[in-house]
Amino acid sequence: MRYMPHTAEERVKMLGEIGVGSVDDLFVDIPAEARLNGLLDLPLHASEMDVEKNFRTLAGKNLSPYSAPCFLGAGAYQHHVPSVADHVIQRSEFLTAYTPYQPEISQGTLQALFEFQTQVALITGMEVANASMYDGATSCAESVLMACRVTRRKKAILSGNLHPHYRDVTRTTLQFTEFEAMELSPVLEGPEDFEAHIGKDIACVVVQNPDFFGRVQDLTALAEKCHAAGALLVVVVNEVVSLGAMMSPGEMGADIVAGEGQSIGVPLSFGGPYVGLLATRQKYVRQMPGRLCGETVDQDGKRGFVLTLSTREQHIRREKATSNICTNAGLCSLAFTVHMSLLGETGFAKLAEINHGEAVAAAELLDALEGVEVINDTFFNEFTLRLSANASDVVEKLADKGILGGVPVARLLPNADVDNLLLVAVTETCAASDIEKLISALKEIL
Amino acid sequence: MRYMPHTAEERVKMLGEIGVGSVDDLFVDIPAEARLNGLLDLPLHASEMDVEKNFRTLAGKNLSPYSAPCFLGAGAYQHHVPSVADHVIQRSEFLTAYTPYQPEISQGTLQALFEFQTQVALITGMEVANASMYDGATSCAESVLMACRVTRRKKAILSGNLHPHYRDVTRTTLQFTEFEAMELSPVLEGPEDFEAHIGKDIACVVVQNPDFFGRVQDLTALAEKCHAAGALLVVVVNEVVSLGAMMSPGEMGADIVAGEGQSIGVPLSFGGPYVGLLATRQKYVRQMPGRLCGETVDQDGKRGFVLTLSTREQHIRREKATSNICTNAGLCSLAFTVHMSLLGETGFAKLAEINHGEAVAAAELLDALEGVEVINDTFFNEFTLRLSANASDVVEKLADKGILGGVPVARLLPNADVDNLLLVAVTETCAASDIEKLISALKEIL
Amino acid sequence: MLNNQGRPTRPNTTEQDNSATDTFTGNKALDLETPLIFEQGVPGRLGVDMAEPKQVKSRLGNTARNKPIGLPDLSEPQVLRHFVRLSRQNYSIDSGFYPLGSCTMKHNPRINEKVARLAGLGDLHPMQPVSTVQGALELIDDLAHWLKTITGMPAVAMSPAAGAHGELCGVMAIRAAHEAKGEARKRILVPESAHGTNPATAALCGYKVESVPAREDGRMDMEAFAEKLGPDVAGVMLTNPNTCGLFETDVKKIADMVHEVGAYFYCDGANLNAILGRVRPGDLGVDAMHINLHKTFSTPHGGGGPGSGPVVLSEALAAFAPIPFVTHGENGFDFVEHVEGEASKSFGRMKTYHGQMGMFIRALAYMQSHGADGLRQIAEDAVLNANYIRVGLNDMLHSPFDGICMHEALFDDSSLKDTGVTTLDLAKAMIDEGYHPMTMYFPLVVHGAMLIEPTESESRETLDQFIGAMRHLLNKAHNGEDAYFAQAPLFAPRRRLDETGAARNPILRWIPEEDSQTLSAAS
Amino acid sequence: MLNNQGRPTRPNTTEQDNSATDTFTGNKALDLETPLIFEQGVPGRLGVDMAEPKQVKSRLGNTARNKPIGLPDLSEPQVLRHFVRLSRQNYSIDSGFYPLGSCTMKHNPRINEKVARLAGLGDLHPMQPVSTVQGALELIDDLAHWLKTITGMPAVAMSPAAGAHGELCGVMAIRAAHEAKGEARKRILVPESAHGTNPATAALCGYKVESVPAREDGRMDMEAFAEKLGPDVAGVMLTNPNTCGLFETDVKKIADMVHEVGAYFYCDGANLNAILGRVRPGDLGVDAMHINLHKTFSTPHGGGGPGSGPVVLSEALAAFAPIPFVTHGENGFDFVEHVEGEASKSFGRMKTYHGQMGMFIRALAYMQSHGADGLRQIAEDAVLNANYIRVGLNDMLHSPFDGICMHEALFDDSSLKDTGVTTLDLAKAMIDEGYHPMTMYFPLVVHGAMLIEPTESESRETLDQFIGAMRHLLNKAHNGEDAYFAQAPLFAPRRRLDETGAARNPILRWIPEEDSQTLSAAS
Ligand SMILES: Cc1ncc(COP(=O)(O)O)c(C=O)c1O
Ligand SMILES: Cc1ncc(COP(=O)(O)O)c(C=O)c1O
Repeated sequence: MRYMPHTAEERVKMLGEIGVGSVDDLFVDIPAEARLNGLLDLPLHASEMDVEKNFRTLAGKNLSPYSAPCFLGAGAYQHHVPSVADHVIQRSEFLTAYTPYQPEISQGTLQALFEFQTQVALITGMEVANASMYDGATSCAESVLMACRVTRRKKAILSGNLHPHYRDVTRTTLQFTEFEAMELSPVLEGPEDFEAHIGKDIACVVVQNPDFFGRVQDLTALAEKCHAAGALLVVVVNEVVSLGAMMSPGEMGADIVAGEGQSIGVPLSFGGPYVGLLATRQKYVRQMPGRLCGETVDQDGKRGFVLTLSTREQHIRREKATSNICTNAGLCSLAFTVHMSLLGETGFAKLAEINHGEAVAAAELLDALEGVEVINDTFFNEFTLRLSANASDVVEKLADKGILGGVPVARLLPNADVDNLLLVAVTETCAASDIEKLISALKEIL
Repeated sequence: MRYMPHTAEERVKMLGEIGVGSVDDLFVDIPAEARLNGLLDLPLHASEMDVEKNFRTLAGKNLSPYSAPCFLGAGAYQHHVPSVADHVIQRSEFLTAYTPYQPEISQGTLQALFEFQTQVALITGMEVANASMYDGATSCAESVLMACRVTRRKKAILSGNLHPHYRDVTRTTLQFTEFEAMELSPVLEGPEDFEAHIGKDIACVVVQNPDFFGRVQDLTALAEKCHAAGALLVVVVNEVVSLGAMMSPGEMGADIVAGEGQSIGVPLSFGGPYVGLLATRQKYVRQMPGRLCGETVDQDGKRGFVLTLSTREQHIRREKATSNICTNAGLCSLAFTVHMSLLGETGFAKLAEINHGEAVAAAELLDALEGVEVINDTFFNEFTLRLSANASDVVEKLADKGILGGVPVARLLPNADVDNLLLVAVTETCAASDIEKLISALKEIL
Repeated sequence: MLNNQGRPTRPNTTEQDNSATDTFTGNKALDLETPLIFEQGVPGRLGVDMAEPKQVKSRLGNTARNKPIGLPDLSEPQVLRHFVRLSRQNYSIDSGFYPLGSCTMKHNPRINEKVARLAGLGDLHPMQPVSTVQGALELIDDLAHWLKTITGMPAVAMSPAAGAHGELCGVMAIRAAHEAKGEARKRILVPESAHGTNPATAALCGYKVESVPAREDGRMDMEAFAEKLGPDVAGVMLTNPNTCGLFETDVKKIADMVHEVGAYFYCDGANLNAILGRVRPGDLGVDAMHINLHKTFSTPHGGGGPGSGPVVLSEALAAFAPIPFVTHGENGFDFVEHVEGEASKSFGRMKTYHGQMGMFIRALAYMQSHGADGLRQIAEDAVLNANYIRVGLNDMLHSPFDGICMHEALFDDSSLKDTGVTTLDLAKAMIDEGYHPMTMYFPLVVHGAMLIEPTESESRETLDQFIGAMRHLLNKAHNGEDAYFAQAPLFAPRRRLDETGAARNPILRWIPEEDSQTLSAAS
Repeated sequence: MLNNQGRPTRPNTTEQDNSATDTFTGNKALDLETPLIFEQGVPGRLGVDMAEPKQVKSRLGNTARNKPIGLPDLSEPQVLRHFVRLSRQNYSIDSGFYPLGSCTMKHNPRINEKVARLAGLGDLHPMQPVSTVQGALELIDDLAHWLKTITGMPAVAMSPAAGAHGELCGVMAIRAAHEAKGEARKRILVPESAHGTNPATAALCGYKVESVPAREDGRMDMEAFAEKLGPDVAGVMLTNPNTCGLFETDVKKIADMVHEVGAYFYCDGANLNAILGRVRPGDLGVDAMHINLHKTFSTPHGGGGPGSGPVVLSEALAAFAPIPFVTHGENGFDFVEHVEGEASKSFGRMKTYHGQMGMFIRALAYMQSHGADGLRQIAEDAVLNANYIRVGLNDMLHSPFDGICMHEALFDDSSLKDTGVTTLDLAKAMIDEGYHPMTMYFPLVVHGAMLIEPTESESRETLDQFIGAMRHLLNKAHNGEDAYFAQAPLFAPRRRLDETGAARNPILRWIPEEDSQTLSAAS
């Protein structure tokens, strides 16, 4: 096997040096009755060439969004990832390093993490950010736990327009803890009413912006209400590109921002791996979950970086840790950092502007179609259509035409009365011809 | 533009430091009447995303041999290139370095070249090899020039079964020199008759093995005849994988080996860049064209490598140089070195054995078809079919079925009477199902 | 692995005259410095070209941004060079031997990177209609089959994102199973030697963690265990092979005892590499075990992640698995995405989407490459290599536990006693020799622990050179050259860093000169 | 660029006590050594898995191999680590500033690497039926259009493999044109400052090379030129901008004079970067010019190649262009592959197939990325940067020629006189500062030449730091610190190497211990 260097002869020699007669002697601690003698019932080893063919065959059974007009969003967005980002993450020294436990020979990873933390803090308008969580939903759940720790309260209010999967994950994460989630119902029109619920027992309110249906709102008033009640405002952002055009959650008064960073640098990859963002105020940093990278100096006085404040973490604090997270989204956060570095202030703003422009133009064209109505008053690059037919059926028919037309709301909210609602995202990757194809297909179908 | 760092403001500042008023002042040496004032009549700059789309569109207009059964050879062969090879050549430090003129910070390139030279010498059975030529055909032409210098004779005999393009390139290269090529006619059956031509004026005989039609032969007797007449034997190998199964040219008595190294590590890429191999005896090394890397030590006594014997080369010897070559096939030779290192003795032999086995099995199946005859007595992984119909027509019909069925001999030898001959190469990349597809398509067509 | 037990985190600053070897730029030939990206921008530089935005009437309502963010503008070549330079300051498996115990730093094949990027795989959207992702679902189903077969378990939950997340999945399933039976158990037993994620996970599931001590031979103390076990115990979390690199010889007995009291057996599968194809956890009575695809199945660690931690489950726990999961429907593969129907007992959802698909692809490619024969060979060579190191060093370094080890060799620092050299010092000297140090100060049950996991990827020459270098350093330590260790590393991009200072006055982000005072005041 | 004029090629071995800083392994943290691949093999190791060969009756006749080749067997991780370690011993553009004059070491975009590897481009076989490669032919045709438009020339030969190969193409076309007219001219005029490939090429085409001296201002001496020009001159090979980094102000006059005597004007286009979009060679009277796609259009140098050297041709020479070339046929694009019909005057074939397609793809992606506006900006910024360096250094380094330069700044070593420091020494000290040195000792017309080409990719900060470092070193030189230079480089993977020894006793390959005596005896 190409990945293992020993020859049969070498193995014999090495066993000799160890002082055992056969390889079986190395496995004597395994209870005899459980030992496997034959091989597992699986195929034998395969050549690289054959493995590659297998995966090409599997890939051939999918419709690639690269070759189809793609309007899918609902928390994951197709964006152009600059080739430099993918090149950098394939550098051996980034790709095949572990967590930077030995800072003297891990400054590459560490400095990049420090830059990531800074970028996340800047775009969210927060003071500090950690070195990543698994994804947006887990970051949301961890934010709620953190808010409960900070406030020493036990109840979180989840907006009805929070991405349903984020709600699911938060509920799942909280279910066996002492904390509890109050889940509001989705609101299609008008503002949600939080006021009634924000009492002295509330640790935080979790609200998504743009929300699940694509709407954007100024959360300043909500933040004030939260703070007045001693609660924190947790803002979820799952399309981070929106932050290039919008006021930051920090500006609106957020205390914690839980984000999905996939849009910047990370390929769609059927849902993972992505990169969870978690940012907050400096004063809450010791309640933060996850790794943190900090600046320091070395013995010669040179600036350098280390993992720090690890007394919050499981490997030091064990059952008293702020979270059990260990491995996080390392390489995805690097891809994020590289892409964001390429964009810069100017590029990030422009990317957002393009996304908004394309989406507004597409929304106008779609809204003009018969049987199609844009229900959003506001949006960034994604909006919700009310169709004259079942959205799932329409999506299937579009797929038959090689178009990925959107995400039926009912796929994520199966028990709400939303069968005709379709989420449509329009990013910089949608060409004019893609939109034309969608429109003419919809004309045929509806 | 993303590749250029200066802002308009910085440009103004820099012009100020230089002491000129405008950028036009930097171009005053250009005759005024020739200066371009407007822009060239070409499109404006494009985003990376759009550029990528353009090339995907172009790629979509071709039939990829990766998705079609492919039996094309005639000097370029589809082989599986291990992913490690492509990864290594994309390492920044290999990809974006120049020729290793500063050895202290170029040991990576230099040691790899030394390894390349050694590998080429080993597989060809020669004493030394250079650091690469452009491709097989230019290496062949340079070998003839070299043989003329070594022997101080002026005439080269080119086998009729030398790849027609190699003959073309050699003829073209020699045409304005004092040297001359005697070109024999292709011989489809039986041995070529060189004896009659090898006289005291002959610098070298150039013969290809496996030859253009795929046949293999022991050249030992020919080598002896050449040497008896004071001529050199130049052996051309354009399917280097054959050297894993065959006696090396060196063993047969070759004085110079000119090879095409594409089969090892280098993608087909529509004909280039490839990597020319040139190997010879140590005693001829000072007549060799191209770069050479040699071993030495540094100031601390550590082993290191440098470019050496450059007094043969144009940058030192100018019009008296052994060749005008400067830039060679650097990165392709690295890919070759990596792939060959992965193969090793065992793998290289096995790869050759697989190729031979697949080709023999396919030849038997094809030979059994009506209207198809394998004309080769011997071959390695490529053979010639005589079809009952025009080979170019058959190839077009196969292409319509998505099969790349072979190379019509007449495409390369248009004026010979070979319209029904088809070159078919079978490598390890041809699956059993590919051969089945070819066979059943041929049954339909013929 | 990192721990601060007995580990000095603030270097002694040495006075040195570096002027002779200092350069103007601070670079040293190929050791190239790069400032923070924020220190390299010039407003208006561009790293990405884009078409001009459409001019439209904004639909952002009153949320449009009106302040700058503060990101630096750079050109593409600047950004590329910055990150290439940074990368060169890292050690990696590709550069050398990385025997970081418990982390299984094995070869990361490049073909896996290639296939993960194929069009039709790497670019799939998670919410595509299932009719358009049949190949993706088949792939997940294939991988599940391999994982179940390898572990001898009937079910697997694919979505957990890493080992710790897998633990959470497993312990949640355990708690859900108890609750389904109307039981409210309170305690989880965890051996002392366990990884920190184990107790942290149990706590997250509302359990009280009870620590079980180790026996003299490095295995769990069965008496103490029996004592702590009882009807209010929900489960045990046992790592096997354990973090001392030893197989828990009583594992079957443990399983039986656990089941007897109606509890479940969670196995931390971080060390699965050692037993691939030699024993199936399912045959040992395990109820749930996470598999670190980023260890055993070589998906790259990427400087800390991403990982993937599928959890195999016993019949008893299978019904509680999280959504979503792949099923075989009428029209091919299908997805169960909600807690209803087939998934009505599911304890819920753990991730935004379906799991770490990018890691699934790599892991499956890795498994296919090895096959049943190669997988078994992995375990054999991993254990062979660890024992080879063990015997190569155990006359100079003390093994706290006797006999054959599994995939990693554990030493303590008793042989360094009185040398003035600590485990940390030794590790830093190893850096100078061109190695990534072993895991230090973990597991906690051993003083000054050094946990060396060579993996099956390493050649005998590499092991020999490593053993030679270690012996050389140990000789130095015994020869009173502690000063040599105190100053190490000398050749790395940075000397020892002030970790205490970093934690005492945390600087967690870059701040523009003008603002830095404001923010540090706020903190 | 490399030359040995006045350049010591054998270092003075210094006696040094390295024991304090030596390691057991020879590694120094991230500076990792790796033996030759031949020293790492163990017979039977496998780096590539393959299916078992079919058992067939051999058709190899009597040629089957019966001796081992001598290649080493290694596993994949060993090979990968070997080459990763090697790579880390290289400097590169991605790592830092690489102002190697005449080589145009600019940013190499990664998107170009990506598109060159697309299925349907990177994997095309050169002998596919033309009906199956219409996209490929369109791509070549597109690129030809860009090249012709940029240069203002009516035709282009795409197949040459590099600059020197392009020269060969151009001069062969010139000779073919003369022969078609029945003329047998004998001489080619080449300025003294020309690159070595120019005279070497002329010689390969059977011409006598005559050198034309430079004027005081660094341009070709027009009087000497007029004197040498005559009816037996086949052509002139002029580099413009020339290798001193100067535009040949008399270029139009030169063209006229050349044409007047019935000769042709070959322009070495290595320095095209300086004039992109500012002037078209076609408007200067050029008859043939090669374009180094691997310089001007950024296809990566790859440690010495591959390159690509398309040659633009005037009407007078177009008919003699080599085969093959793309034409527009009835059914789309077509190929002319033989010297007949449309190509009946072609001087022949230069390469096995159609040219360096992989480089065409990259170059076209690069051009599309820049567009007409970006191409012009390239020239402007390249020239701006060179002049910025020129004025940043010319109070400390002597410019042999006054005034504005084009894309590169040339200095001689007169300001180092009496310092004991040579151009070479300075270059080696630059290595320690983290730079790739400039081109040294070329062009030959300048003593101890230093040719600095920053390219347009570099930021002002990089230039400023470089200028600062150079001034720092020059100050050191003037302060009598020649010993500092003599020992440089100190920090590179190797100190100065013994080039004289290498050439005197050439060791050009690895030889197994047992055989080494036999072979060195044979040499
Ligand atoms: C024994 C053990 N358990 C659990 C974990 C946690 O795994 P992860 O980092 O993937 O969350 C680790 C990782 O270091 C480990 O070594
Ligand atoms: C001025 C000049 N002409 C010609 C060449 C030769 O080009 P190539 O190396 O591509 O053959 C070079 C390359 O260094 C050069 O600088």
